[in-house]
Amino acid sequence: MTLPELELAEVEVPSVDMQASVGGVPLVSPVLTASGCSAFGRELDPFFDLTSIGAVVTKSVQLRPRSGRATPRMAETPSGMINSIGLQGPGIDGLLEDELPWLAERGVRSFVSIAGARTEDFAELAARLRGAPGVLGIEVNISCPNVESRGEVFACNPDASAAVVAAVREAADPAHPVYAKLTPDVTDIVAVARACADAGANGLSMINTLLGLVIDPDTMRPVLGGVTGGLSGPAIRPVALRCVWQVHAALPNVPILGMGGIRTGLDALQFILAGAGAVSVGTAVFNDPSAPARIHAELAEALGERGFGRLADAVGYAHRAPDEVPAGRHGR
Amino acid sequence: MTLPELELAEVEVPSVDMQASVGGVPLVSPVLTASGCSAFGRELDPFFDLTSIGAVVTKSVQLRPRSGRATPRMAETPSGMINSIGLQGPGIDGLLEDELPWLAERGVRSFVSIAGARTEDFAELAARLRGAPGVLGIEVNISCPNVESRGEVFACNPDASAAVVAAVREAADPAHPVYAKLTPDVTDIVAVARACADAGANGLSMINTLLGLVIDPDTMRPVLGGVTGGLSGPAIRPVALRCVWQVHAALPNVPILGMGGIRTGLDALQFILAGAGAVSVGTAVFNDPSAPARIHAELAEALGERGFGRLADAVGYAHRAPDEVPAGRHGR
Amino acid sequence: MTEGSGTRLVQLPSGDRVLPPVPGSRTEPLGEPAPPAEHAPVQGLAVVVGSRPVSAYTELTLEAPDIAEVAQPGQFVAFAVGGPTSAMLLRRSIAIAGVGDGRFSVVVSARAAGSTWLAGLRPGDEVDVVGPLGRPFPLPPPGTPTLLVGGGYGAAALVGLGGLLRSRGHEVAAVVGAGDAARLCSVEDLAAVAAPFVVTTDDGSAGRPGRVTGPVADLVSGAGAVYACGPMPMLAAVARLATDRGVPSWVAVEESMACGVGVCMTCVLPVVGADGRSRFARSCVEGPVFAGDRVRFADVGTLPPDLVGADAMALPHPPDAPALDEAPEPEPSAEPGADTAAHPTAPTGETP
Amino acid sequence: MTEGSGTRLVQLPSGDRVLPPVPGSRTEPLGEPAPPAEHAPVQGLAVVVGSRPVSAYTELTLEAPDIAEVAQPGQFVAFAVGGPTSAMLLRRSIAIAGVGDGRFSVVVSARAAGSTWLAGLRPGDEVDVVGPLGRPFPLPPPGTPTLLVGGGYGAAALVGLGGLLRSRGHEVAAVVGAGDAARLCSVEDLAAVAAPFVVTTDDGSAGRPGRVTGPVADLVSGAGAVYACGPMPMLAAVARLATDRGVPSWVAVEESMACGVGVCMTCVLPVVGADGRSRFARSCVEGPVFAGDRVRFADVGTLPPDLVGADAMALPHPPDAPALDEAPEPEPSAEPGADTAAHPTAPTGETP
Ligand SMILES: Cc1cc2nc3c(=O)[nH]c(=O)nc-3n(C[C@H](O)[C@H](O)[C@H](O)COP(=O)(O)OP(=O)(O)OC[C@H]3O[C@@H](n4cnc5c(N)ncnc54)[C@H](O)[C@@H]3O)c2cc1C
Ligand SMILES: Cc1cc2nc3c(=O)[nH]c(=O)nc-3n(C[C@H](O)[C@H](O)[C@H](O)COP(=O)(O)OP(=O)(O)OC[C@H]3O[C@@H](n4cnc5c(N)ncnc54)[C@H](O)[C@@H]3O)c2cc1C
Ligand SMILES: Cc1cc2nc3c(=O)[nH]c(=O)nc-3n(C[C@H](O)[C@H](O)[C@H](O)COP(=O)(O)O)c2cc1C
Ligand SMILES: Cc1cc2nc3c(=O)[nH]c(=O)nc-3n(C[C@H](O)[C@H](O)[C@H](O)COP(=O)(O)O)c2cc1C
Ligand code: FES
Ligand code: FES
Repeated sequence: MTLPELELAEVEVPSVDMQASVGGVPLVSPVLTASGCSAFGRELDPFFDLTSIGAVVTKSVQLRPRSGRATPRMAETPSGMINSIGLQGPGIDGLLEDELPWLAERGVRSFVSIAGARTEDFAELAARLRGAPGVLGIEVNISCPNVESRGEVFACNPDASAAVVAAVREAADPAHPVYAKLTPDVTDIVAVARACADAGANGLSMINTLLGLVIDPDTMRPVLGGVTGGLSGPAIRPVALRCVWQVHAALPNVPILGMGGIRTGLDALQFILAGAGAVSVGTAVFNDPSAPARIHAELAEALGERGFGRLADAVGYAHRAPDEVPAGRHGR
Repeated sequence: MTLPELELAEVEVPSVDMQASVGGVPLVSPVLTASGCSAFGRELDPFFDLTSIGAVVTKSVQLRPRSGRATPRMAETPSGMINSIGLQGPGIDGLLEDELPWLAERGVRSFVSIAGARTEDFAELAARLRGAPGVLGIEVNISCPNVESRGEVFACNPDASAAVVAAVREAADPAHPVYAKLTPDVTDIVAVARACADAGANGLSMINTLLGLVIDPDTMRPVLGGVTGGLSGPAIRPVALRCVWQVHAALPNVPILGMGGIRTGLDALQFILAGAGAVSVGTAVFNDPSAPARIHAELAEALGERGFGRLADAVGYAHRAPDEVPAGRHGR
Repeated sequence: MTEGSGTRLVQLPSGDRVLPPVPGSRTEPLGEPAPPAEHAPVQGLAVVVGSRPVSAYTELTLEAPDIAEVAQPGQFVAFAVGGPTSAMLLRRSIAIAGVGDGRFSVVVSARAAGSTWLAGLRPGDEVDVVGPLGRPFPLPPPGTPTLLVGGGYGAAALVGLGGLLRSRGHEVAAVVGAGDAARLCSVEDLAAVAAPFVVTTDDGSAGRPGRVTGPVADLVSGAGAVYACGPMPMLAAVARLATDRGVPSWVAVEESMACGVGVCMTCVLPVVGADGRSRFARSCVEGPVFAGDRVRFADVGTLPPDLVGADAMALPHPPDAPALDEAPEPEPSAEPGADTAAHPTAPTGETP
Repeated sequence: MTEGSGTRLVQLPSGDRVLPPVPGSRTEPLGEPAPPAEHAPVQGLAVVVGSRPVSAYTELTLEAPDIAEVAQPGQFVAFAVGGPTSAMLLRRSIAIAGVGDGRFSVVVSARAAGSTWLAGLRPGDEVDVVGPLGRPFPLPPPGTPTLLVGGGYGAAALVGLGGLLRSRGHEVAAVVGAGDAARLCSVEDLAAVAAPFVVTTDDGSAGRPGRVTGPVADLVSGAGAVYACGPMPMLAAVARLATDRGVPSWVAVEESMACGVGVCMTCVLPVVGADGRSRFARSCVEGPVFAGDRVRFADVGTLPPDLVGADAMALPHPPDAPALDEAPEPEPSAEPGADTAAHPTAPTGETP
């Protein structure tokens, strides 16, 4: 039986070139996981093909293994959640011995998130990652308290952020792009972004969670053992988009890995249009463990429907004045 | 017919003393409206008794009438919305001639929000409100760009905030408590809060909206005419609670009018427990025009169920160590 | 069924709500601002008692005597959507299509998530509704021949009006149009009260091919009052045809609404007031019915510099401030997107 | 109905999943960590085919062959809740109570909004479900007499196990308890497979007055393996009774879960590992079934200083940093709430 012509035409989806990159390193997909929301990738293996996404961004790792905080570690909030895990993890040794090899064997690319309490911690972690198999690059989680500055969060201070980025850039494998991950909890995110870019960051990941608090109406105390926690999920998406928009407007040549509340392909599209070259899917994975693969497919379809032949043509598109773009079809 | 004893006992609701205050001025209820979310009160008259709530916080008024921005002025977001109205309003003359008399005639108390582009604008507005009927106090919306500082928002700068507060405190009727309304979009909200308190603020209103952005997937441009807008609604509640918590912890004697995503009595309770002496209901009014009255009733019930005899005993309760409070019943 | 049972509508007193005869002069607007409704809105749970597909739409019938018994043609209701755990905070405004027996009906076009949820309600479901909202269509002086023009589901909002006009002895003509046959609405109900009655579709799949403006141009001269509901470009065209011929028109506009009750200021459009000056008027409480020649259709979505208070929106310095609600508007002439670099600057002024 | 149709459960291979005989020594834990399930979880839409009240709960039966045909007793599923426009992002974990004919059943206790939504599902509704999740109850060596202990709706999670144990020739005793008669669950299903079978209620409204621990203390010595599911204090008491008598026990714990699949680290509790060292173990993928004497019940909700990696949580300086996920823990000994003054400090250091 042959399908009639019309039906064939109807199912024809314009094929979109979805190649993306992080700091020059090519990715098969612009969709990545978000640090801390996919552990080290393994547990998502039953739900989708991990090699089909851009990379697994691994849970932020520190030099030593960490137990993490006492429970409760989370509370659901309207269209979001707050968490206070405390960076539970195996430390860099465990990462190098158990987690990265598992990913590399399967051809899954990893983008390794590192965290520390001192500038030197970050540098040491970056150095340890030199030559690690399957590692595509490094995301520097600077939303950590700096013990040398009375616990002030690195990312709240442009100078402290720049110092970490410079140290990591110097210590890291030159082939590993270094992305600084910014917090939205600042008066001027562009200032922090600029400091990181000037210090040698190859790109910026944004945003980390917003500091939040939930009080349990029964115990009448903060729900979280850690009192405050990080707010994530669709609730924060407008804030994340605003940060991406501002930073792309100010620093149009700095690549951005956008994240914060992405749940669908159209959400991802908003980040791309605002200036992100790739996106991370975080909390949505808890709702839908196959979200990264689904979002890749939905984004490809959305781009095709809008006449884009290449993902790259859509990056930052919302900033262009209407007369800068040809009517009808966009991109080439 | 006489009801059996047991049933009478079952329906007995402990009556809670709901008296609250703003800067020493007593309120019949700790529940107020939020500026810009109830216009000047009139339109809510069909839905609940406006005299039953603490006060109507009026839309921020400036010296001159303002048209507001071009549409679109809003976009719905997950569990929230962003808006960019542009402070459409009648100016101080219109407020004094048409709006305040209407409220005062009906015995509705107003808490007047003022906004300006220069420190002197705020002072002039405060002076104009001297002797205005039914005015309980003044909320100073310092989330406005300061034209003398290249459009930097006053509330982003502790010194600029303090200057406005000091000028308003000096110009205003001494009987009018002056509340400074803070933005959460700062690295250190405690620093701004402290500057305002030191400058003579009788209290702090927190929080204003978070700066956000939404891109329309069809037009592929920002939805709002004003590009960015303010994010409000339950989505931001954890951020608002965190701000109230931090400021109350640092400045336990400064009264707080808490707001940000309050939709139910239990939401309001969280703010009270975190340190707010009264609360404002904003975006929830769009969903439920009788929300302020409903939330008052729900809050009273929630306090009673938890053994509080007075609202005042619950203020900041979540900060107290478990052994500071008697087991079983709380407060007197 | 409840459609077109206009006889159950509360009869309007013939006092100040009926407009004076058309002055004929075109230097000042032909229509006064529409007066407010007679009854304040109420809020409550309505029970869905009927749901049926009507071409591309869904017609819902709801039991809500408090609303049904006081609603006037042209008014609307606002539904909370998504149930108790919904992420959608804002109400959806829907025109009242018919009333009777303590019930009212609406015609819902399922677009995005909220209207799709509404259209999926089943008999027995309860839904939180506020209404009746907005200003009704003002009625013409006795004996005035009338023309109704409906586009898409907008035609539904004219059904109650048509019945009421007929019951008061008016001649009623009607033109109903849509993009295609599937998006025509309330054809039978309006055909029952209107003559002549013309149907148009853009693609010719039903009735006359083309837009409503063709038949409207033919019929408008015979009318003493025109009433229209439909997409904005249609309203603009119909109002213009009427005004050009000195016929007063009433249009029910559809602006994006956050609250529906007048407190949020999201639903505005530039309208010429009774004093001749233009203001951003709230379409929920000052509309949705406006005199057709008072709405500045060409300026919708912009900030016309002659608006009352537009002068206060300009910044003395180039705008580099956040586009907060609290921020002044950039120069009205500025390109949209001109404040793309907007961001709160840091206290220490690190940014150039 | 699907309850107790344990014969449809995939038969377990008798290889490494069956535990070695109890060593009897109490210096090391009696139970090995529970091995993982045989089948990976899947995600999809399940159709509700039945809903009925069961005392204070709701039993739902769902059509989902992919899950029903591979689930093992002790496993659970995670439901997305609230429909497509829900403000609730996180899944709700519910134990599988029975399987058969491509269907599985669950017993839902309606608490807050999400579980209430679940309990309100009607036949014909579709719900997004992930499963089967977690590690199943390890089976005892052939011939071992067993004791099942269920508290509240936790008893439902033991029904499949009871049937399987019986079909493999084990003696099965059971104690089922609850606060009151209305909160008893799965009594008939367990009575059908267990003897002796004892019911307790705290208030004496059904069965023996008092807690399950009384009958458990009597029965545990005759058992070679104890299986328990219910509230944490019950699990702690049952595990203790078993361990004190040298009987291995398996408890299915209930910790607050955000993802249910092992990626978020919210569901942890302190558990003694195979190497004798304690770690925060994820109850969704390393549990929910743990050896009863490996769970450090007394330390749940705290950060025991001897946990692997607990040393890395202490800050060299007093904690004044935000309690972000990213922030180090205050000294483990610090009072909860000790970082109440936590806030991000400004770049310019305005705060003291
Ligand atoms: C006075 C009036 C009468 C209306 N009558 C009808 C009717 O009879 N039948 C019908 O199908 N539709 C009617 N509409 C349009 C209807 O309100 C929108 O289509 C609907 O709100 C869109 O909801 P959504 O969830 O699909 O879209 P979304 O885009 O998700 O809505 C998001 C938000 O924007 C608002 N919004 C978006 N579009 C509109 C719009 N066109 N008008 C008002 N608010 C909007 C919504 O209320 C909501 O607050 C009317 C609108 C108005 C103002
Ligand atoms: C392995 C396992 C099996 C379970 N089996 C059953 C069962 O058979 N029947 C039953 O009625 N309940 C069961 N529960 C408990 C059930 O998951 C919670 O009662 C439910 O998630 C609460 O949802 P809510 O919307 O009422 O509460 P909320 O407090 O609004 O839930 C908010 C968030 O916290 C999580 N959460 C809250 N309480 C719990 C909890 N006790 N366990 C896990 N997550 C929680 C929710 O999943 C959600 O992510 C089980 C839990 C686990 C971990
Ligand atoms: C449970 C949880 C744990 C997280 N852990 C980390 C982490 O270890 N490192 C990090 O940089 N970000 C971490 N994040 C932040 C996310 O990577 C992401 O930046 C944020 O959640 C916003 O994206 P989302 O809304 O898609 O989740 C975590 C978020 C969540 C919810
Ligand atoms: C449509 C809209 C208009 C607002 N206008 C003002 C305003 O004029 N002045 C002001 O201080 N805050 C204004 N706000 C902020 C609210 O008063 C409130 O601080 C904020 O919305 C958070 O509370 P909510 O989540 O309860 O709405 C406005 C908010 C909204 C949604
Ligand atoms: S919709 Fe809120 S004022 Fe009109
Ligand atoms: S619930 Fe996410 S790791 Fe267990």
